[in-house]
Amino acid sequence: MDFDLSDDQRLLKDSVDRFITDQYGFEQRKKYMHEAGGHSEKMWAQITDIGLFGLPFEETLGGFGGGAVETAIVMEAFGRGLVVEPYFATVILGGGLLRRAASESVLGALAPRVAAGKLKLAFAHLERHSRYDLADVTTTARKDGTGYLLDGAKSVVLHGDAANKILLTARIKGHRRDRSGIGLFLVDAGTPGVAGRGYPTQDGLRAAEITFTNVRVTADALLNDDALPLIEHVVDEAIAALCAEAVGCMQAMQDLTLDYLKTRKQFGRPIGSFQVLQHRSVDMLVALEQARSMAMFAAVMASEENPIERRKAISAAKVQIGRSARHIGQEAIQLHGGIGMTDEYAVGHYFKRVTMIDQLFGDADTHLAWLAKHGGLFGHAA
Amino acid sequence: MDFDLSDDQRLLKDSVDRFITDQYGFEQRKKYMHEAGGHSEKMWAQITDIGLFGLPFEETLGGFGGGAVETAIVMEAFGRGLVVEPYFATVILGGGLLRRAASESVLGALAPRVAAGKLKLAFAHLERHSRYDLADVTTTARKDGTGYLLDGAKSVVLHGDAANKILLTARIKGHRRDRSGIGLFLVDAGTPGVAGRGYPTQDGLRAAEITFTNVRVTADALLNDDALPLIEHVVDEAIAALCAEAVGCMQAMQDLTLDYLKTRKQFGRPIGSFQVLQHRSVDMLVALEQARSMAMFAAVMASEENPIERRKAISAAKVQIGRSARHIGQEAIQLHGGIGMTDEYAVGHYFKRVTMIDQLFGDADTHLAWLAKHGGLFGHAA
Amino acid sequence: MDLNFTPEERAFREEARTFFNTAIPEAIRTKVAEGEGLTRDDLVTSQRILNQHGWATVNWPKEWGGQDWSPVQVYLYQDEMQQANVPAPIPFNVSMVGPVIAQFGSQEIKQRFLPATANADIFWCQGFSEPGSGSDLASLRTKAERKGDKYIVNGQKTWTTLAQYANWIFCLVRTDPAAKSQEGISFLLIDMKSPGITVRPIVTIDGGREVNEVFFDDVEVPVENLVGVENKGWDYAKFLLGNERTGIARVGASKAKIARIKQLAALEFAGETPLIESPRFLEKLAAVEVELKALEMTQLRVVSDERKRAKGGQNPASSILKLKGSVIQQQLTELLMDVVGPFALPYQRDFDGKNEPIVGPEYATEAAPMYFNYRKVSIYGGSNEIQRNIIAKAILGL
Amino acid sequence: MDLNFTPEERAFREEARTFFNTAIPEAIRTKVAEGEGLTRDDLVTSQRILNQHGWATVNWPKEWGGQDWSPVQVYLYQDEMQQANVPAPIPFNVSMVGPVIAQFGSQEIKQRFLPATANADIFWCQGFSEPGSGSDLASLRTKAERKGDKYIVNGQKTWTTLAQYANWIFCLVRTDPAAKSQEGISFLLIDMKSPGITVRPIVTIDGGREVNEVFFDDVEVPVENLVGVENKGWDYAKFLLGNERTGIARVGASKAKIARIKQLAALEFAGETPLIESPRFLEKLAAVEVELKALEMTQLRVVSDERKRAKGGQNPASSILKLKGSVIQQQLTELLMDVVGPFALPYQRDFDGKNEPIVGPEYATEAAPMYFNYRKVSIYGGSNEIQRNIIAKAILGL
Repeated sequence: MDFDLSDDQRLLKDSVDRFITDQYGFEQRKKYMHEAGGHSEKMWAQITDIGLFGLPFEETLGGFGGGAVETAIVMEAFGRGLVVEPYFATVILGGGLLRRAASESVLGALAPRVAAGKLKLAFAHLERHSRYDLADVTTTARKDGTGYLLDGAKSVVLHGDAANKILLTARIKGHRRDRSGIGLFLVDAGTPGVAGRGYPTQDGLRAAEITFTNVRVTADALLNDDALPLIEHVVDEAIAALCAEAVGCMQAMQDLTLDYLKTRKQFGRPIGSFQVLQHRSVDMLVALEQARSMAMFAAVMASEENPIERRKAISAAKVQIGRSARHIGQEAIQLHGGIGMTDEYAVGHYFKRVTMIDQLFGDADTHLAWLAKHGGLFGHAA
Repeated sequence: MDFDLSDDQRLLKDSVDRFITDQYGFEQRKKYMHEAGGHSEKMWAQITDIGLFGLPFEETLGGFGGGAVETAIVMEAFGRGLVVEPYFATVILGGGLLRRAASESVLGALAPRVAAGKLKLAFAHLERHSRYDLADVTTTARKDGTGYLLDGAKSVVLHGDAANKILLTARIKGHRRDRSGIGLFLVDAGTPGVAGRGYPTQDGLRAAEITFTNVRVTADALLNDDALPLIEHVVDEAIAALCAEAVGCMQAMQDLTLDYLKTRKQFGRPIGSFQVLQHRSVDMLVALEQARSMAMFAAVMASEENPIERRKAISAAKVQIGRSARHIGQEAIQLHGGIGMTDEYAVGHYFKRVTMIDQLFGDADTHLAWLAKHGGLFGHAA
Repeated sequence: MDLNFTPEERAFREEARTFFNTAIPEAIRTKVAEGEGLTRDDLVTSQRILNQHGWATVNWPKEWGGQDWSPVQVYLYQDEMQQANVPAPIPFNVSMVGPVIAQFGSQEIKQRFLPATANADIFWCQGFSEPGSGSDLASLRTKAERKGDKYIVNGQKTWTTLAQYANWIFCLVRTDPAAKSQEGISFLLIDMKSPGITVRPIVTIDGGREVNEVFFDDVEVPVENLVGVENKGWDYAKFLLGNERTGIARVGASKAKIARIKQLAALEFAGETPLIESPRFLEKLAAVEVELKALEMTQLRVVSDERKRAKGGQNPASSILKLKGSVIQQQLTELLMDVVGPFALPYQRDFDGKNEPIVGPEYATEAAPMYFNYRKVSIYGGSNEIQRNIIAKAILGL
Repeated sequence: MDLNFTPEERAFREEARTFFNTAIPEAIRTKVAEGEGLTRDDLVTSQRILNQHGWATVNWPKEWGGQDWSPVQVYLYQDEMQQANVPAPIPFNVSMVGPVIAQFGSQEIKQRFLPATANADIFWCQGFSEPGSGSDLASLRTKAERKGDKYIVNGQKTWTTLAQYANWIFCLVRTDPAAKSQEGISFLLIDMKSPGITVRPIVTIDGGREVNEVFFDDVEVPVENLVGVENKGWDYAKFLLGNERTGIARVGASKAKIARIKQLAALEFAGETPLIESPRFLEKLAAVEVELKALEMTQLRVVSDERKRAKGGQNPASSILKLKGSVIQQQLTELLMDVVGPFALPYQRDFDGKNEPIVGPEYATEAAPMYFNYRKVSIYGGSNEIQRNIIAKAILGL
């Protein structure tokens, strides 16, 4: 057992950390957010230059074959920077789906373009009523000659307005909430009948409503005709990535809060000298370290092939992250007092991001219920 | 609306409070506990003298016709004194059941004896598997000529070893957990086939295992042949009484803790000057006042005839009391440090009593679940 | 002890309920229910209706338009107002500056300001907090130098709620720089149109624009705008802050939120069952309901006790109203987040595509902003940490 | 980063598991699982078996019977020991006085005490706390006056765990009354059979007799029983307290408790379904499991980091082990209370009718005493408040 990073991982970490420190200060980020499309093409290019878009792909595809640990390294740093570029949507979701679902030829054609920063992806799965149930798909894919006709509406598609290509779930057969019969399709954003409408999200990122009206696609648009298991695996990997990002946010909130407690004076002394605020900072530290531990656990377990064992670990991590993040976020605001409530100060933006992470792919309560229903983490005694 | 006590209530409160202050200090209580039967016959006599045993009965029966508010006044004071005499078992449970179930003649014969302190009662309902389900009765009552034959085993009968007469539930018809067909019987403790075994409980009180083996009783031993509704009402009243008792215990823990914080010195100053302990004391106060409010609510609602509305209020109170008591109890011990862990100091005994109150007639979780299942406290909006 | 309301009290409750639900425009009440921000017009309209009915300034002396109500009536009035989602009368007018003027002002200043304040012809804001003063109010530095019949005011106020709506501001200013921190402070009324005043909005994390910075640059204020006696402003401020407690538990408002959460949870599905049937969700909600019921009882205890207590004597229970009330309000915003799930994400406030259709269910729109915004209730108006300091000292004697 | 154990580590875990589950008598392990108190014989028996195997004093220097294990091995050893419900080697012997003697004692004192300490021929107790000193250890007042080749010891110790089993006590005593609080303290070994020593049990709220007061009345102690240098005892105490952290998270023990709770919850019914199928109960349990898993990972991070850190340098994560570990242990005792329901009430410990049949299910017997007793884990050994003070200063720099 070894928690040390390998030399390659350390190199990766150093370069991502340096990028965030140099290019992604809070004031810089504000500018990027307000550029067209809600992110900076210059930053996109820099992320490409570091090679991060190739992370999940093999070297032959222009990538460097990274796994969940490498993803966690990147995402934790991105959490610290509150990065607004659609990296998560393109690489973690989109790249992950391609890697697991696309044929060799499709992957061979697309992965190098993703790795080169030339292709943005989005994953359209949520529908009005599906909430956190990935099997709740009413978008239909009807056979149409050799191809398919797609009809349906997808909601809150992360960075859906930036994507060149959209991966979407559509039901080939069965009923709403059936686990089988869900197809994963890859569609050009410009295909006739595809209409998107983008908007900002609470955390300063973007999402889109995307409707599919009689969208005619060829047979090769269908990457997998029974895609739920692979989608669940990719979503588990994505949750692990979000956990790492949330840890980056929490660390930043903890750092900002400690700085503030040490410098802000009231009643003639630094407020960090008040014992109550000291103890509450310690409880924040406990929450942070517990979250960091579970994010590591999630990273390691994201590649587990047994879906129940994997999901148990991922759910447990999402629970811990959700709870720690809520505690740290609320306390960070509270301990800052009024200034923490302001948009021009950084801490609230981290708070908003971790809050939204909790609402993605199942909140802490939802995952706790699932975990409980499946017997918890520690096996029954003999 | 008026939270003030009436003159009679104030008189009652003054005399009970004086009794506790004069006769029921912590060291005095230790002596009473170690007398034969686990309580003091002298205190029993004094409680009789104040007239408390007649509380629920009409004046014609030797009582003074008190209701739930009067009961709460007595029980809160008894909580402060950690009274060990079987008052709750005899008057609140036993008296309550008699009042609601006994015929006029039985009540006329027995109530004056209870009021005069000459008759101790106990309520035997719990069985090995029944947990908090009052309908889970497997003790049987089989018709035997004009009378009945009782068979079964009752567990953790509060003060069952002190009782002269036992009220018990036995199934006349139907199956385990059926709500109908449960009879309430009144049996002399000395009846052949009744065997009791007493023991101390964690909180310094007493309970007993009581078995009924072919116990032959006459028809008039059956007070009610479909008794669950009235039993539930009496249990709701009993819960309200326990809530008041718990408030007395919590107030005592709060007082002891504040005293300790003000007098105990460490690092050269009273520990109550440490801000962390101040804030935690405030949170104890909040928990205490919230509990006190809900104990009042329970007292008022205990006489509500609509069983669902009544039970909602009682459940809500039990939840609040359970949570407040756990918080206050744990914090009282923690803030005392080592001394709080010792048997010779009072605070732990209050902690133990409130802990046991939570385990009686449904713990906080159980009541919360019931309340949630029945739609909560505040009605749906139109 | 009788915890039932008297027939008169019940009749009053009915009257209040009917009035609030009929006289105040539904559009305004819907905004409150949904957590949408109110315009200046909304606030003024609502207050004028209340004022016409004599119900805007019930806590004022009777001669200035107050009601001689029992504490229970005041409670019922607030509870029904909050449950009906009626905006509270502008607190700066009614709970803050009005009572101070009525108590400490000259007859002339009363006549000049109280009727206009009651009718929201003046919209007040509060100039107390300063950058760096935070919870330590007495360290304020905005100064007013007497020059002839004018004060010259220089300095900066912050966290000034709704300054963008206000045409007047009541300020604590330092009039004697030599005095110790709490002395030498005066209570001054300043016309917001005076030259030298600049208002700069502070955007909060929810995207809202409730609070502002207010800058004073050689602002001339006539000396007759001084309330009471020079250098006695700290006493008036303490009086004002003491009044602020009324209705602070916001039990009625939380009841309205619970009703709304139950309504909405019936519309959302978790798997195949409506969220409102999920035991987990219901138990979380019920746990808050229990605390709210307890708080309501606590508030009633305080209310019932008010008649008997001498001014200044405080029921220990009253101290918990703000502490617990703020936590409950915040928990309810968390439950609303649970209800809306992933539809918490879209940011739909003031953004360019305002006329576009809403994303997801309309009721999800304000869930996240409200959750973010409500973090303030444990910070503003004396943070919960300061509350605990005060209670530890004043109530527990630590 | 590779969070899998190596094949060697896995083999070691297997070896440990097998050893603990076969070599240590089941009767002893059952007592631990059920929370029943252990007799002196139980503790000595168990430790001698470990010592024969070379596994009693793994943290000691190799020449005195220690193992040169990696931090991961030490972790696995502790985890398996706790999961198998094997009593930890007597901590006063193995974690406390042993390492101090090995580090600071003369060769003569090492030979005299270490082998007997390892084999539990000596059963040590700790004389640190005094009435009034509590968390402020440096204020201790027990004094040892040098007279010829003896110290004359007078004073009182308290919270002395298992003094009733001990035949020796290691004490902090004041040897220089003129020195400032932390100086002038020495580390002295005292035979409990010495005349003038009185042990008085302190009964705890669970009815247990784990702790004691120890009185010293003109107790003569040979000067050769001094460890190290006179007046340097505070340094040795700090060294000792620094060692105490090992295994303090008690992750393995909590795993064993969870397994037991799941077993028992399958036997109890809430209504018609076993408690183990109640979503509410399961979610409460799962929430603790998540925290425990996180704590286990945190502990592994600390363990993995130990190799690289210089002595004294501390991973911030290590500081939370006791804080979080104690809370989890306490929460699990609460869950056991939930399981046993009303059968928590009977008090069945040491009472007269010991031979009577148990009331209710046997596993309910210790539920309440354990819940009460475990309140200590956030108090003893440096209360959680003191822990937070230390972390705020040392780790957060506040």
